[in-house]
Amino acid sequence: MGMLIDSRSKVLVQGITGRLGKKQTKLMLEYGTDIVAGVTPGKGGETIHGVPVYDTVQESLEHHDIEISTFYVPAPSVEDAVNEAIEAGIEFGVIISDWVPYQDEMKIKRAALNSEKFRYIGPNTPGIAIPDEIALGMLSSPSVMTDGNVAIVSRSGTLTDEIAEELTERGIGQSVVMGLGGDPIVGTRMVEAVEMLEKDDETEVIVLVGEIGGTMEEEASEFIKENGTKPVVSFLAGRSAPKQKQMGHAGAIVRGVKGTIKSKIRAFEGAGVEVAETLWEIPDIVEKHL
Amino acid sequence: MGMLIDSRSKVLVQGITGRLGKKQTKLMLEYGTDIVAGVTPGKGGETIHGVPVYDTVQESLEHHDIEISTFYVPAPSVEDAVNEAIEAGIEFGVIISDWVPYQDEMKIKRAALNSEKFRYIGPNTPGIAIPDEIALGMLSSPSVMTDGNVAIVSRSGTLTDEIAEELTERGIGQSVVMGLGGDPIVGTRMVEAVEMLEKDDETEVIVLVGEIGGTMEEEASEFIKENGTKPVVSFLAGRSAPKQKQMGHAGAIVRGVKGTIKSKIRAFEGAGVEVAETLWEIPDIVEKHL
Amino acid sequence: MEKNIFHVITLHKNFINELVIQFWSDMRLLEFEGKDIFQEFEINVPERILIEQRKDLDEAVEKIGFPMVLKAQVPLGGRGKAGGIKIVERESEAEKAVKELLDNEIKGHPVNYLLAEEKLDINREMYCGIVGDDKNGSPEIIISSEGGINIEEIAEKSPEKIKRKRVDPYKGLKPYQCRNLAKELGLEKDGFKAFSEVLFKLYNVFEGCDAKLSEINPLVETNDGKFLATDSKIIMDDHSLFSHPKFEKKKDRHIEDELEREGSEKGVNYVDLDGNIVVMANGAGLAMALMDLINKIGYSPAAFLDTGGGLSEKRMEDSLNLLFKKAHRDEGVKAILATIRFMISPPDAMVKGLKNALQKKNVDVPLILIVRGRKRYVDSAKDLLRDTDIEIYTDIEQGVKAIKEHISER
Amino acid sequence: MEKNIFHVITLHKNFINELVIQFWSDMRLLEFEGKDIFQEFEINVPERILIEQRKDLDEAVEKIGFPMVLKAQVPLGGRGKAGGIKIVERESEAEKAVKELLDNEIKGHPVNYLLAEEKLDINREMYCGIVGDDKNGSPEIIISSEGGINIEEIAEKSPEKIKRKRVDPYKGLKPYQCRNLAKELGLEKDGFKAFSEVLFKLYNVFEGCDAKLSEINPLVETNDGKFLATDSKIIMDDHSLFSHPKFEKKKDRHIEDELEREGSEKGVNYVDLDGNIVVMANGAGLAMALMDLINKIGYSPAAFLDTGGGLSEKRMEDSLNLLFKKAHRDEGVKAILATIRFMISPPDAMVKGLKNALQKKNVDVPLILIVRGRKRYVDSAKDLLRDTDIEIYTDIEQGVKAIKEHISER
Repeated sequence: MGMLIDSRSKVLVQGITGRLGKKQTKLMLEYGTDIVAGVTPGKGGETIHGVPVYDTVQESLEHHDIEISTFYVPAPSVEDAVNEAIEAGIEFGVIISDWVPYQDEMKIKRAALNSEKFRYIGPNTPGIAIPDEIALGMLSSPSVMTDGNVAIVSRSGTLTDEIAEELTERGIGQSVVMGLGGDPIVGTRMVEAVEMLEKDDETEVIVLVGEIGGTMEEEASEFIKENGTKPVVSFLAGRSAPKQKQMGHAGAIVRGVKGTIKSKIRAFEGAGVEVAETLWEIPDIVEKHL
Repeated sequence: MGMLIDSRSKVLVQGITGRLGKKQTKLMLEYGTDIVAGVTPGKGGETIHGVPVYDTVQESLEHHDIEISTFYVPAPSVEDAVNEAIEAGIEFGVIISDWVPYQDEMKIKRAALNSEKFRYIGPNTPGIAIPDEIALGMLSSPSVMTDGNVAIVSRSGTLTDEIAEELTERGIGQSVVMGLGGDPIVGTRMVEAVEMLEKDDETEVIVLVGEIGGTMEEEASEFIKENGTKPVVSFLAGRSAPKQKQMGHAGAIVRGVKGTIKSKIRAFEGAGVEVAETLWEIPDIVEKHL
Repeated sequence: MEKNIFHVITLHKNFINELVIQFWSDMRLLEFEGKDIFQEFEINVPERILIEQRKDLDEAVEKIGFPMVLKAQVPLGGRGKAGGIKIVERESEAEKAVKELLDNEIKGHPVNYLLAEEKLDINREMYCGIVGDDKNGSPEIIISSEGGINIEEIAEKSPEKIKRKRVDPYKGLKPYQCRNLAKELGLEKDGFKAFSEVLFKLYNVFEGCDAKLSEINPLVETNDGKFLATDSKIIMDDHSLFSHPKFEKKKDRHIEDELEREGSEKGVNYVDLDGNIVVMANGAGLAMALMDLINKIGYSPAAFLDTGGGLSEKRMEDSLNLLFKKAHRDEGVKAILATIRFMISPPDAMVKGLKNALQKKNVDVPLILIVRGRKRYVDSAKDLLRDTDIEIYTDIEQGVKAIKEHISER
Repeated sequence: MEKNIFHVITLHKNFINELVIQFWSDMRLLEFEGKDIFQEFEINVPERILIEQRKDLDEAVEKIGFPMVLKAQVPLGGRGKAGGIKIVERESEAEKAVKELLDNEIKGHPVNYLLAEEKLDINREMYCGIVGDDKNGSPEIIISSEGGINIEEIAEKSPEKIKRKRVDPYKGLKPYQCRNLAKELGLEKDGFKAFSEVLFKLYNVFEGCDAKLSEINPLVETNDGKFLATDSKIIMDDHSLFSHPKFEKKKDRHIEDELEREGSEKGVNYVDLDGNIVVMANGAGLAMALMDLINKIGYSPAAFLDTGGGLSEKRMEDSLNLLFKKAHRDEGVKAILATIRFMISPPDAMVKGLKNALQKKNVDVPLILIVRGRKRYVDSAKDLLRDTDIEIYTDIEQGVKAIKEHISER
């Protein structure tokens, strides 16, 4: 996943002095992630687990070379914090914060597209990690990940982590584990992740983890069908979700031509993507392609 | 004034069905101005003095080649109408409407600067005219103008007109008569007008008409001092205006280093610009330079 | 009269539009609430009276007279076909209709409110809606010179009748852009002006409500040239309800099941179902995957509970209490399957909450716990739970399959 | 405590900033009105009570106690030096001060209100203001880590203490931009945060009031770390008062002269002066030029009246009536000089208005009329006025010089 992050990436934590920011900074540092600075307005001058804190992103960049920022700021401030990062020149953002207002997510997406340089995953993503190199976010999987050639791209939080563990338990290493974020508007859509992974030399097999609602799986299938060269395995959560019942803030009940589990399975299968029926089938299918 | 307008210019009237728009369209047509279309939302399909009316600027441009628009729309709608014209591709605007909110004037100016193509005079301008060629706006001077080589650039409405008439009465023709607009934020500042006139082959002498308040005269003086090649004559209204009394919505009472009549006279004289003390002195001084 | 929103997406390069209808989990305002907002934003709406009980009809008769339209207020489409709209010509008919509508459900939804409205002389029906374009990070304006109940069909069969425009959310929608759009629909004269003004105001509704969607379908032009929104659809965004406290309180009003309501109050996502195995996890995707597994092994989920992230002592306790109540209420429940993944928080809080709940457990249904995630947390959790008698697995397959044994034992 | 706004412009290429102080003709809100707006926008302001008469002091004593600051509410700067601010330590002192302040004028302005405020323990004074940059079409943010009475001096002598940023009015000012600006001032910790928040809110005031200027000087940091606006300056825009009806009504409250007030009510710009010739024209620039001519020939203007454009029958009549009243009230008035330029409207309405006014004319002061502009309108005006006995000129020089003869005749 050299295009977005690698072990040399220098990382900023926006919202580093908050409860979650503080806790995860510690875990990320333990994994070896090179967190060089944090930002919390009004807390400039403090240090968190040895990391210097600044008042503004711009100030942190005057003292450090930084390419990546992770966001742990409170939901109503995320849009502002991301714009701050974009203007200061940050290139990649991992927006962990959840509960971000929809129209703010729309603006973040637009600001990123307008900038033509800034890319991001999330909001409401568990993060992204490359075994033995770098972990950004709240995935526990770094603790169980091993280096390898299977990429996991997932719409779900805990499920991302779970599937990484399932693979590791079966001795299958990962090239990258990546949560796209559970909200309707995310920075990197499934199809964009697949496009990147197609170009990533470390990745041999791609695992796509989807769920009911939205159209990201259908979109990704279109691309795979026309341009895919690497084997793709998929898993879909929510096969048994009853219609008209809501399965959580990440999920959506969808009726119509697309968005249903059926339409997603049809799309994946039409693109030659094998769909695992259960969690524990995933490693079986992946293994066939290695 | 070939840079902005000439006899071949095709003109649009936004707000053509209003009382003022209708009346002035008639006078402009009488003068020979090539008004090819008008716009008033909801009045598309009508004709005003033979001019076809459209609902939108875009629609008018689908039927005609138009470079210039004159604005007679109500004050609260001016900002929107100008943006409509800019987006549709109009190149020069004459904003006759007065009483435009200050922050809207700010936005109009910014929209024009952002567009990098659209230029304008006004708001609250009496208009611009070239003798025997074209008249845009509410100047009566076309009726008394004669072709010649003296340009009049003025911050005042009736005074613009008055000075054109004074010159004509003395047998001095004009290359252009131009009101900048009486509001604090105008599209073309005095210095920009002077820069254009420096390049205008028709213009031999420039008459600048200023008044108390603002800094446009000082700004123009700086340019003339450093780059001026043509003789400039000036007149300033408000020499006897008492401090702290307001002389009308165009005027402003100014205290401090700049903005007073004294500072303006000093600036003009420092730039070699002769300042007429009375209206009837203007033709005398102009004559010396012809 | 009501119809689902449509969200047109372009997947194929040959520009075949496919229709996707999405119901996000956010609150959809009832028609009358949306119309009150429309009125605030100066969009014309018909004369109307809200009817909660029989006696409110008198005011409606006085203010509106006959013919009168009575519309069941339910947060879903297709109510017309389901009998939720009645046109009445006289008082006796109105009384009967009010009684019937308030007594019955529409597609499973109880009807607590009716909206009584004047019947309009309709010249034509149009459509306008603002919806987020998730891929482009923009509000998208969608308008049509034809609207009403057939809007989806129009979108499918005559896509040329539908005009769309994306707007930079930082710049907003300007009145002149509304006029350019109205022109694209071929509107003229007063209709042109009225439509473009309504569209501008509808965008203000979208922005002002921090909505996910604001829609007028149909936007009616009456025979005397008036433009009125005869229906409203506004979908609020849960994440921004904090700035709309008036609606925040109403969020849970459609929850009928008392356990579901309790879940909502406690901040966990509980969905009541009809099967025999209760499923819980700290994450919606994981919980859904577990449900699928339950189905796969031949059982069916009796409830779905997603605790959400950052599992605190209280949340864990509340969640289990809820599941025990479910097991108590519903004899069909044979087992509870809970999976907790430890990602960033140590297990202490979760274990405390679990033990608190176990002390009050009053149902004889086995609790099977699967713990996964960060190794040192998983080990610590097992250690801390050694003194309880619940079954703990660290492998999902084993945990799920254990259910079979439990059930066959009983 | 009060200081003029400053508007720094860069004219020289060597970046010497020059200070220009502009008083536009728009309404400047009084300090207490501005503070009420600040409070609406959640900018902290000191505890305060408005005092209109002696008895209001009791409430102030109860709510604020001593020491108490009493500030005369006048719409101009420099009131501190002019004795408009008093700090009182006890009730007897306060009573005396209230009486004195309300009885006296500040620089010619009557004092109708006092603001009683708590006295703060001031650690430091800062400055922040938002003002339009006329050349760039942008609001400009101007902030300084030092503020208060010496802000102009600071701007002149230590321009490095002042930071400025232009903002695209279509994009507005974002909180992070406020933080970046606060950082430029070298602020830290809570002060950094508080200052940047105040700046953001002040921008909202600027936008929300459609103001020409919003300013806090000084923005005070107290010894216990609170940030408060101890003064307010908001200059409203006459052209957008229609969207702020609350202030529209107050627009004329500072007009003392009854003829000036009547002018304002009738929609003409009348300024009362002390000379002997009343001047009127349909345009401010022309009217000012006429005043200058009057001065030039050795007289002085007794009043200035600009009728504005689009001269209607009523406006003409009202204008002349006003001038006749002036001549009636003020014996020093020797003549009335009116110049009308006909640009786009035929003279009919103006002539009617003039004749109406002449019928009621009750002063023996000559009216000299100069008509100019579009030839056919000028001819028609002369024709229509043939039956009156007023003197009509079509040349300004002749018209002005005619005054001399009139006066020497008398």
